[in-house]
Amino acid sequence: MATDKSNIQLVVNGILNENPIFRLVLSMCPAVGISTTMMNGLMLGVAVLFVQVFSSVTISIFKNVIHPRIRIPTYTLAIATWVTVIDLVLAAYMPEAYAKMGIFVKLIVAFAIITMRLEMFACKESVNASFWDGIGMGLGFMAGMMAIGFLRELLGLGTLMGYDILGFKPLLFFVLPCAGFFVVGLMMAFFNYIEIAYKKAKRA
Amino acid sequence: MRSNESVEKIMWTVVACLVPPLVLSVFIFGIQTLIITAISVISCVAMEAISQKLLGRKVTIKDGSAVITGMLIAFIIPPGVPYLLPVLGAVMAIYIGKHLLGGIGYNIFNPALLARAFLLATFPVAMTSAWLPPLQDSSIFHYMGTSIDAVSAATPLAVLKEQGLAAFTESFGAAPNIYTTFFLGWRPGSIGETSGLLIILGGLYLIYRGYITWHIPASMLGTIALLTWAFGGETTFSGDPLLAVLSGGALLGAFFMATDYVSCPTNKKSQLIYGIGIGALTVLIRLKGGYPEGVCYAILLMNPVSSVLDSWFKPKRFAPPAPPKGGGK
Amino acid sequence: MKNIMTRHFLTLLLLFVLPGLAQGQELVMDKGFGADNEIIVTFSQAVDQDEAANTANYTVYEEPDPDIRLQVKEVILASDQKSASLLFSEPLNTTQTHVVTIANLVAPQSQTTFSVAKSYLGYLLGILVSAMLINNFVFTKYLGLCVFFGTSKRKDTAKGMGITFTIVIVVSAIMSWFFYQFILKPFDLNFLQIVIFIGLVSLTVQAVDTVLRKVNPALFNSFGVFLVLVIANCVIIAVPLILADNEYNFFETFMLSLGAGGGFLLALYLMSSVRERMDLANIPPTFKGVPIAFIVAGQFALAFLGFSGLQIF
Amino acid sequence: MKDIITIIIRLTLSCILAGIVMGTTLIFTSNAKKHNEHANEQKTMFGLLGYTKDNPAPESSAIHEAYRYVVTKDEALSVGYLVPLADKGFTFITIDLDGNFLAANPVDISQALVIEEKERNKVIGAALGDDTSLRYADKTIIVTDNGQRIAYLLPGAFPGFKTFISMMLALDPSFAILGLEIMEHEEDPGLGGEIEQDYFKNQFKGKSFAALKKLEVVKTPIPTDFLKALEAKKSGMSEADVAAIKEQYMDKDIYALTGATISTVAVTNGAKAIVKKFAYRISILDNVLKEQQIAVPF
Repeated sequence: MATDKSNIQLVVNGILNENPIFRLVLSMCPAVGISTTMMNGLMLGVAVLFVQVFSSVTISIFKNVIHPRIRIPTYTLAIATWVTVIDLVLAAYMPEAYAKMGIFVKLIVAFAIITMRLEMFACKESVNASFWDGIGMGLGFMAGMMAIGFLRELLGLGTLMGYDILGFKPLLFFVLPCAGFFVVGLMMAFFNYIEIAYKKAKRA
Repeated sequence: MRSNESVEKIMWTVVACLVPPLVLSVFIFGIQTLIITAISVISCVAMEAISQKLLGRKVTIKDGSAVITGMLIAFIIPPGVPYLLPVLGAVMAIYIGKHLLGGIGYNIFNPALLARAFLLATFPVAMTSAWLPPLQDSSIFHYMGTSIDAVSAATPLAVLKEQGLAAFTESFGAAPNIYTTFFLGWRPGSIGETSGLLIILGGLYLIYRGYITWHIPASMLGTIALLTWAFGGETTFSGDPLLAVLSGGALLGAFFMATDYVSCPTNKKSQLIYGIGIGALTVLIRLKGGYPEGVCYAILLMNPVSSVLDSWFKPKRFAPPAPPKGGGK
Repeated sequence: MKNIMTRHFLTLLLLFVLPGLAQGQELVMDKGFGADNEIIVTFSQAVDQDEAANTANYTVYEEPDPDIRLQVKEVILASDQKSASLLFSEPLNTTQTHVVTIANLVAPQSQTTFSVAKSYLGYLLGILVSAMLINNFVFTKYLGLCVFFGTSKRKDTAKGMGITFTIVIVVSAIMSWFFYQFILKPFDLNFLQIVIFIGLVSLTVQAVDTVLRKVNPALFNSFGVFLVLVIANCVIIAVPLILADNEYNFFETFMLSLGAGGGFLLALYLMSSVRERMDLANIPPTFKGVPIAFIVAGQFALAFLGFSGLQIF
Repeated sequence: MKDIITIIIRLTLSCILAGIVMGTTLIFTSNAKKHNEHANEQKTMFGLLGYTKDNPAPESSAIHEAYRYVVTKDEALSVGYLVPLADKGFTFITIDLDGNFLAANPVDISQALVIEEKERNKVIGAALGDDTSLRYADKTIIVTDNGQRIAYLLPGAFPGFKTFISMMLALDPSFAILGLEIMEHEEDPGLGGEIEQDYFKNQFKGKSFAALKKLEVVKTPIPTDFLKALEAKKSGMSEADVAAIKEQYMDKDIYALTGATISTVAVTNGAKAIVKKFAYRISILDNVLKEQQIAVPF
């Protein structure tokens, strides 16, 4: 049962309709934990994008030889392998960014979004479609993380990507860890509001 | 809640009980306490109206509940803070703490305390250093227009925590004298928490009218006194229980915040446990924690426990049929 | 390998058996930190007044720095000559073990050496309380949120999930510790951490599943559904990673995992009772469901800030 | 049964595949990691000494490392230093707890391998014999210019508000602080996390050993002119002004970070303890080197 969506549709789907953070409500831990700056969001987004794309493609390639009874362990193994790879690479080549993200890079292995995409998409679809779906999901995650990071960095530190924008620090609260909950909650409500308004407008 | 009188009347009585400490605070710290309280009350009432309009509910600012929240926010912040703080506190307390959760009667945490925790996290400097020494002979306009850094004083609990008992006695007077000073309220501290006498009088009046019961204040203050006596001194059983009750926000918290109808348990037995929990957490944070005062966080931490307590001690005859066991979901 | 095992066994013995036996025979009966620049020693017999008060007889150092002697300013002997208070010219760093040697105390040319440290049991309890409250994994470390929001709708579900999770995390963390200590570290296979730990977690879940199904089917019926969810909880993989990072020993590992599980159970239970109450409330439609759960979790996190900086032991 | 066999075969195969992928990555990255870590450390070191890309360290300067160990032999403790010799090679000097020289054992290790703890432990163990046990304590980096000491670099770690704070201190030969860099910490962002900001770190710059010993933390806010001087990079203050203002505050205590007194005190006391211990140790080591006429390049 191949998907009838084009590559672009798959990517857009991942970013908007099935955004992992705001729509599927998966992988919330990093969204709250390390979204204090846009840079952090971008970095972890890149790591997740890498893991998602590579494990999607891997599973899609081997989908016919994976025994159905050991499906989940195989997925886990594939994800863990690619997480190890990105972990080693980041530790070697970008030690500073790696230190900022701390334990969260390794925790990608337990992100529900990746396993879910493998189970729902990659194990049924072609390599090409899985690749684009992986890109979409990864970009969707990255976009979500960066959106939260944008708000928190701008409101908390008055900077964006490390550059001083406002010149002062409006509300320290937003970079404090507990603010992550409020920002994510309010952003979700905001998207719900848009959706409801959109539906109303459509009906009218 | 149990009384037959209208909610509105109860609320305005509580407001009336909060007025004497406010008036006294003007004479202790100067006129700006009145300004901060006014800003706080006005922004809370305005926020209440705005939230109710935004969420399409009936505007009920006349019932006085927002006025109480506003007064309490002002009462638990230092007297020298910038005027912006109570406004932000009002947004947190009324919009996020109360109306998003369903409005009056549905808030889980005490809105005023939530505002204080939020302000303390956001403005750690102002909230921990804007304490003022009590006015002695100067006029109530003494602190207007002066830079706060120049006059700030440490609160008794902060001195006790960071510098020890010797420095404490030195800065606040010798033993017999100190109790009267603290009882009357002539000490640095938050705007409305300093005068033990007026707060106790107000609280006792509320108990006399049956608006609150004695269970929470008694068990909370008792626990604070007992635990401070046991662990608060250099050696075991040498702490000063009376001072522990009189300092910080213990009395204000016990009579006016821990007893908040919505966020405290309804059952007598659970109220006693609730009070003991608050007292124990207060002493834990005061003695071992990162903050000199723990009443605010102790009440916040016990707020969500209140519904758990109520469900544990539910009177049998009101118990709904047990949910079907097994299956998990 | 065997050495390490024996050492752990001995520590266990020391912890629980020896304190009772050792007393009465040793000269030093009790010792501990007093005020911030004080060590208090209690002797089993009266000691010589002059020798005990002579600061030159004392050598004190922190265990990792044996060459740096700490200056004893004054020794105050109690009137019964059985307990002494050593005052130092500078505050002591009580996180370190201090080694004290007293010369000439019982007889000329004799030496009495003992070490003073904060109680190890207290330290272990500290790890437990820290993982449970001060650094609660949900409210201050922001881990395990997917499962947290997913299973905190009903109290029964929350209890089931919390208990299952605690059992699995304790078992898997202990297994991970053994693997890390005896396989990954000696053979330089640290880069396999992620694969091995996640594998061990799946294995534990499978094992608990099988055992529970056979031994107690009723319990399995109520907890079985949560077992799959446990794997998707990042706390369960974070704990082994943390203990590998910090080189925790066996007891510390046990306490950390117990604290993590207990903290998760606590957070889940409180959240679920709050959410059950919120069912009755009139929540704005845009906030219904997950957004309001986030807002409430944020309020919990604000309240949990009260624990920050707490040092109990 | 057949099912189980295929499952086992396939699982084994996938494990082998995964192993190959991870192993290859490890081989490719491990060297780069080591190199980057080393380069990072070097960059921090030079940064602390005031050398940048445009202002590189002079050719005549050199970096020497001395590694300190705690040695246990027959239940007696002593301190050991692995130091380079002026004419090639290394020697391991053991000194008893009172600062008296015990022994100097030549150690056979190359300059490239000495930075790896495992290699070091192996060769020192071989040189001392089986009946001693070793514990690596810390290292000191000594920077020389034409054979004259110009700075010491001391890495150290101590407990902060949340977890350990690790930092590197640069001292001049009279133990005055040249600079301080926070390497790792997990303090709260916006509060204790501010310890990594220039305005905090620069407060320590230029404090003499005598001033450092008495250094306290005060809870008043930083005066604005001092803050500007501390953040000279940001505020663009002229160097002369900066020097004048800094001179004015030279004997002052450390101003606590707002809302993070505990972190501030931790860093201040940590720096104090590191420098005090080091000053004591280096004087003993120097004495022993002089007495025994061991020629070292620093």
